[in-house]
Amino acid sequence: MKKKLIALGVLVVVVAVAVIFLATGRGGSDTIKIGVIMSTSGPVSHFGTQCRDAIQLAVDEINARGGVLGKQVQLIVEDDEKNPEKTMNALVKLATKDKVRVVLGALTSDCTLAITQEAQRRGILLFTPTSTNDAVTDAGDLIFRSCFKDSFQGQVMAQFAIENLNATKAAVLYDMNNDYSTGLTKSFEETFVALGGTVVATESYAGGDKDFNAQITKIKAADPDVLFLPDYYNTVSLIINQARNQGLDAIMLGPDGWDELVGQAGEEAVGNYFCNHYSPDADDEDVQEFVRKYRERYGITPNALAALGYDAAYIVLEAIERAGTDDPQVLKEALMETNKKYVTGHITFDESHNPVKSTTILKVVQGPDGRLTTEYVGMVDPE
Amino acid sequence: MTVLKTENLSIQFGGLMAVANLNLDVKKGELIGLIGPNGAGKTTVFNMLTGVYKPTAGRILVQDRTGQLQDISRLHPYQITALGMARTFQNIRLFKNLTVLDNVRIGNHLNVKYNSVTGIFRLPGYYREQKRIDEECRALLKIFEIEHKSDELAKNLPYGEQRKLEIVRALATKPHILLLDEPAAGMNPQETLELMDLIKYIRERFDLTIILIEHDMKLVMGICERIVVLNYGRTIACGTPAEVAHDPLVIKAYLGKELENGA
Amino acid sequence: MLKVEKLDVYYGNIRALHEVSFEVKQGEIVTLIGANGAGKTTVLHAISGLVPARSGSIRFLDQELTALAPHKIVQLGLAHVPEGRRIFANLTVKENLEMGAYTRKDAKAVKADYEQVFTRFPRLKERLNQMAGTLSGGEQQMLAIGRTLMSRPKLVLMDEPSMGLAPLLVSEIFEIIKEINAAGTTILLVEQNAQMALSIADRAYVLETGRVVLQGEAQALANSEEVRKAYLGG
Amino acid sequence: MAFLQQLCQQTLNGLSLGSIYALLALGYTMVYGVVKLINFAHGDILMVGAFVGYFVLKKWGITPVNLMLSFLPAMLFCMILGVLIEKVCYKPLRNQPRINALITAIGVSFFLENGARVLPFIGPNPRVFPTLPVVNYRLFGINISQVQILIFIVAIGLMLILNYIINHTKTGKAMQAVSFDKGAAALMGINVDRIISFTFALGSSLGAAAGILFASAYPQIEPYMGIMPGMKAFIAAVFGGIGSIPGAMLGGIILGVAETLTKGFLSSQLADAIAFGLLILILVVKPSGLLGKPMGEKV
Amino acid sequence: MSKKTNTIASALIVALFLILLNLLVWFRVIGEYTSQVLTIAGINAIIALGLNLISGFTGQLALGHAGFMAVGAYTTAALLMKVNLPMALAVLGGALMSALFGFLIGLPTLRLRGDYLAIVTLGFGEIIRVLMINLPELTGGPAGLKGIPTYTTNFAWRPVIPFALVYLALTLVVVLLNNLLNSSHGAAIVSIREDEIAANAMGVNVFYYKLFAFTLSAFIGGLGGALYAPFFGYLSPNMFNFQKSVEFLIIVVLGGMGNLTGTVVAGIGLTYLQEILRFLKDYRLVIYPVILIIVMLFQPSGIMGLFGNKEFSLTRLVSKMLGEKPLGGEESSDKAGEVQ
Repeated sequence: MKKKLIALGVLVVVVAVAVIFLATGRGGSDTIKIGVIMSTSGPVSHFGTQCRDAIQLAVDEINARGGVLGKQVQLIVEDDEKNPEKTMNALVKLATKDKVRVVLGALTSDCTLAITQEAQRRGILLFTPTSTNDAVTDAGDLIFRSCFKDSFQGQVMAQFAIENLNATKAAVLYDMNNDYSTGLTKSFEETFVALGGTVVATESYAGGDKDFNAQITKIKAADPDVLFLPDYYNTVSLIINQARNQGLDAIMLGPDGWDELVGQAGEEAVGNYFCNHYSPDADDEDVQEFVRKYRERYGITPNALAALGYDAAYIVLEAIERAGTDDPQVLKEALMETNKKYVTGHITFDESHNPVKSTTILKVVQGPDGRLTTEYVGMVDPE
Repeated sequence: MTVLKTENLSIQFGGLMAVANLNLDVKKGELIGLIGPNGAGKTTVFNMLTGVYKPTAGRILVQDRTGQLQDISRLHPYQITALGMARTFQNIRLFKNLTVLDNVRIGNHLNVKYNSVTGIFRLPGYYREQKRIDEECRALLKIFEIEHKSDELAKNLPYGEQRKLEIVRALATKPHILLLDEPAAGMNPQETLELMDLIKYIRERFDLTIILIEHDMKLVMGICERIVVLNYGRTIACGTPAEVAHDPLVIKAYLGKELENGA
Repeated sequence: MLKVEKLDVYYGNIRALHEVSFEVKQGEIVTLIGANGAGKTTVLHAISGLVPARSGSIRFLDQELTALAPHKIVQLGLAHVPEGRRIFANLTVKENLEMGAYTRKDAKAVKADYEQVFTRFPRLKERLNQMAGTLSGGEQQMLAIGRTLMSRPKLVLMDEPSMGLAPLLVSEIFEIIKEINAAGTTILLVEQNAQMALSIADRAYVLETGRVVLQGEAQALANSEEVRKAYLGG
Repeated sequence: MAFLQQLCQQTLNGLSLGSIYALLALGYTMVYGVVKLINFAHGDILMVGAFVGYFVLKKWGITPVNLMLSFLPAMLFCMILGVLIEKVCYKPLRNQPRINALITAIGVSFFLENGARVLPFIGPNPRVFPTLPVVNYRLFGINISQVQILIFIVAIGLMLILNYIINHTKTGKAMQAVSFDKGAAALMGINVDRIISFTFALGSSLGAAAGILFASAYPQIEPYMGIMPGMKAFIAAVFGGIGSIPGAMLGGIILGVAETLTKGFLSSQLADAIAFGLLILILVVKPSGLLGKPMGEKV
Repeated sequence: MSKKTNTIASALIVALFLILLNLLVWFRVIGEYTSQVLTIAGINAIIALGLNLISGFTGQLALGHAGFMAVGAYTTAALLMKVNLPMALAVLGGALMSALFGFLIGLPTLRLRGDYLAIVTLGFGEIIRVLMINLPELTGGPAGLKGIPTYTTNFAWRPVIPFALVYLALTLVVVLLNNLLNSSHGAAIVSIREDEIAANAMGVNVFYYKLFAFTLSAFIGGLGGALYAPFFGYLSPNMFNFQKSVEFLIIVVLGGMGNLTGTVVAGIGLTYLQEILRFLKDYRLVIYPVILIIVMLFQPSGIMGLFGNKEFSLTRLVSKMLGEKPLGGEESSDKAGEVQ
């Protein structure tokens, strides 16, 4: 009986705390509320937390300078666990409980795709920093993003492989559970074949896998000139490591997900290429400023998703300032007028609300101090 | 008329011959006792008869509902029950968390005349049939004087009543052969006496052939017409209670050989 | 040596024992007899701590057992040969014996005890490294007893040692029980083979539906009409 | 020839992956043997072990000797953690339906993963596990790396030690006795609770070792890293016949090889589906797993 | 006679309650966020009821119910998008397809016992998920399938219609399951859980009833998924992973194995709890399992164990209120809406 009372007591306390939090969670009208939906727990939480932290950093900076339209900006962050259902719940909560009109998020394309239609219907401006799936901005005129589309990067790298590296045979190793990876694979393969190359091997793994030896052995047998690895740096560093251990000598290519690779991989990564809009090692002043501030506050080097989040916050808040309101119908026009250099490059928006920004192709090299770094190879502008 | 017949029925577990060459010929309406020391293979015989174990050799023939003898040695337990042979268990196997009435209703399950769709949607006929089942089950419980406990959970019944409930449940399958595995175990002498009467009564009332395993010799000797004695899986004696009780092999098996010297 | 008083045991709501009281004195063989389901095994389980007593007391060498865990009870010198033998079929004969000596720290004496068990059960020595599960029924029973002896018990509880054994083996086992007793170990024997049990016991208690209904000298009970009736229905 | 070479290479890859699965599967199977619980939190023990190894190696610096030494603190830490989890979360439920302990185990698993995620010194970001410089050996055209050699040595070594503990020590034999028949074991004077704790300790320390091996082979660690190998090892344990120790070893190795060969020669997209399909097929044909004993019910 | 009136009275109460609840949603007394969460909660409860049928009532542990949900959801989506079937038929089709899967999976595997069955169902759940990922024409691959036609395009009706449909379906599932379990066939199913050998000896075709329960369980799981697809409008294979299956199992165990009321209460309560805990931010998923463990440790028989594991019965309540003698627990029309 006593045990039951204790258990009951714990539950009561939890609920009571919940109620108190909910009651005090309301902000005043002298603030501008921005909703954020991020995967801060679950399998991609390391990306989600960095992106969220970067957004928070941007907002704090803006608030320190006096905020937007003379008001302080208040962020209301909801976790989606990388679960489309939770993403939807978060969106509806932000829209109806917190009466937010602008939402930054979500992190991954599946979560974002789950809510684009709903956001459009509710008249909420949804700005995703990181969802690259081509279809994300199809849902309507209130959906924006600040990252590349899958198809763009796939095309760029396929083109680069054929034109600059004279490759004829390509292989792809991708994460079949991840739409970012499958989307890039599709566009890379299509472009590569269209330009006269052959895809000699397409292998996959399931997100979370750590062992790729089987696929690499198979790819090695197909003897490709280039190997396209459309995934984030953490997985890619494992793949490159295992590939080089097996003696696979194909040149490896990757998308912007590789950006922190130089911090994770060993020297076996040297000589590979990827396209990026951001590199923490870039000489660019804005980039260095951002990296410094982020490091100062959170103690780690921000990755590309953090940079994208940081930019997204700035783009949206500056547009609000320009529009003089956070009314999505007005704000969307202001956003279309964006034309400025941010951490991840100079950004304007095309008519379908995708950013028009050039991508840089970088080569992984060993720096003079022995550490890995990147070398600028060329710039590709969107058509 | 033979209703149950086994021909050289044998079963082997690992290297152990648990039952060897058992030949039974049970006539309609008989009440047969199957006795023998612990581990003699009595329950194993029941398990083969009811399809729980598949015999390694031999045949089992049982009269089905049409009166034909049918080989059942390869049938599943539920099919054998459907033919009209039901049983109770040595270590009571009631549906403990269900009510007494539900236990009996499950026994009655084979006689339910509506299908599951009717049950789900409570189509016409459901209530009528449900009422009939209910009445039949309660009537059976009444015979064993546990009707007033219909709505109690089976696990809350005292031991003796649990044994009775097992018999009621088996009767609900409407068998013509009933196998009782130690029906009086755990009962006091008074209860055992009552049980003897009940067993005799239901045999008449439901026109049953009964085989029972029992340790309580009072009960076995008191009601059985014929007794089969097993030891180490072999039949060592078969006959009337009086014959068996004086069979030296049986006395030796049962009371130990010391008795030979003593008696 | 062992004194059980007004022991009540319940399984769920079912009362298995009704105020069972009995006593075992140093050096005796005492037997509990009765039909299946009478509660004999339950008594032994309650003494060894395998089932909890609802009320009553069990005192062994002036120590109350009812609140002790089974492994503590073994350490007091009370061992139990369970019904159905329950040897560890996945271990070898030797390892089974080792388990019997689990609580003991005196390696030398244990070694000596192995030898003693082997002299008593030469067949176990032959099958020392065989998996216990492959032994015959009689050998398993011997192993079960031998295993128990390895703990150097002062009192052994034996549950149906004759079960499922051929007559020749049964008498062999009973001889061994007598020998063990003669060597100074007290024995509480539960047996359905009443005559056999009474023939070696000093005293006996008859259980019926969880109650002690009869008690007395084994010899007297063996010749009593009541016991004969209870078993043969005569 | 090339095919044969590739087959050998893939098999070798599979063996090293399978060895890790086997180590982890042992934890599942031993715990299942004594308490009939599928300890869902076992995969997360691997994660904890890897993190302990990480912090230790960060402090000591990575050398071959330190790498070997790092197993000790990791195994010790997880040993304590495993016993603690058992005492707090599973023991009170031992007399409840098994499904309850299963749910608790899932709860513990969530707690460990998310707890590690919010701990300030761990956090969600993946970290690079310190590794020794890669050395590759070539034999008949087949690559073998020194990490793979390390995996084989440690896995085989630990399995030999485990084998010794289980078959040649009193406690190990008591463990077998308890898993066979708790009541009879108690009658021998075996403290069943202590043996169960011992089993958790043993299983968890093997899990920790698997964690360091896993992290050395795939040098990246994060709070959710245990889910996937945990799931695979669990399947391996069932595959081999849950409760059977040699079964777990065999199951782990076979699963590793089968997985690698499927990815290498059939389809990497459907590898998991094929692995599961194979498992189901085997269970349908042999319901108690490869080396498991059929559980008959006494009537 | 009075039994009949009680049943009618309870049916009326249920109907009134559902209407009232929907009015509350319509007038936004129950906000959109709440109704959104409650709709998902209702669907979770439906699927958990299906799982409870096979695991709680039949005693066969199944760990792959997210797979059935996926089959139901994708089939409905495909029927709506590729075949242009009317909504009602598409939902029914989804549930039936899932039942077919259940039948085909159960046929070879239901002879397995306990943990082995659990792992086999887990395996099938994963196989279904992997297949979904590899059928992009049908499922949109890992990026998911968007643009599934919703129940209504009228914005004002959007929170109301799915809510009403889901709770209507939940009520039906509860009532019909309750009917089944109180019929002789239901008793046969439960007898398998209690003692398979005895059930067999009583003439219960154990395998047939296991398969029946498993197929019906898959049907209900598929129904949940089928209702989900047009409500949510978006599906991705990773939504139906092992963790989702575990979520259903947690609902069943926490509610009490073999208790319909408990499943409904826990299904709605747990789904809601996860949302309530949002204020905990990053710590939410640390606290949630702690609550889970505490409940298991201190209330192992589930929440309905607090009430002696009895089913909530509206008819009993009604007859009590009318001052009649209780009729016993036979007729129990459990109602879902009561709970939140």
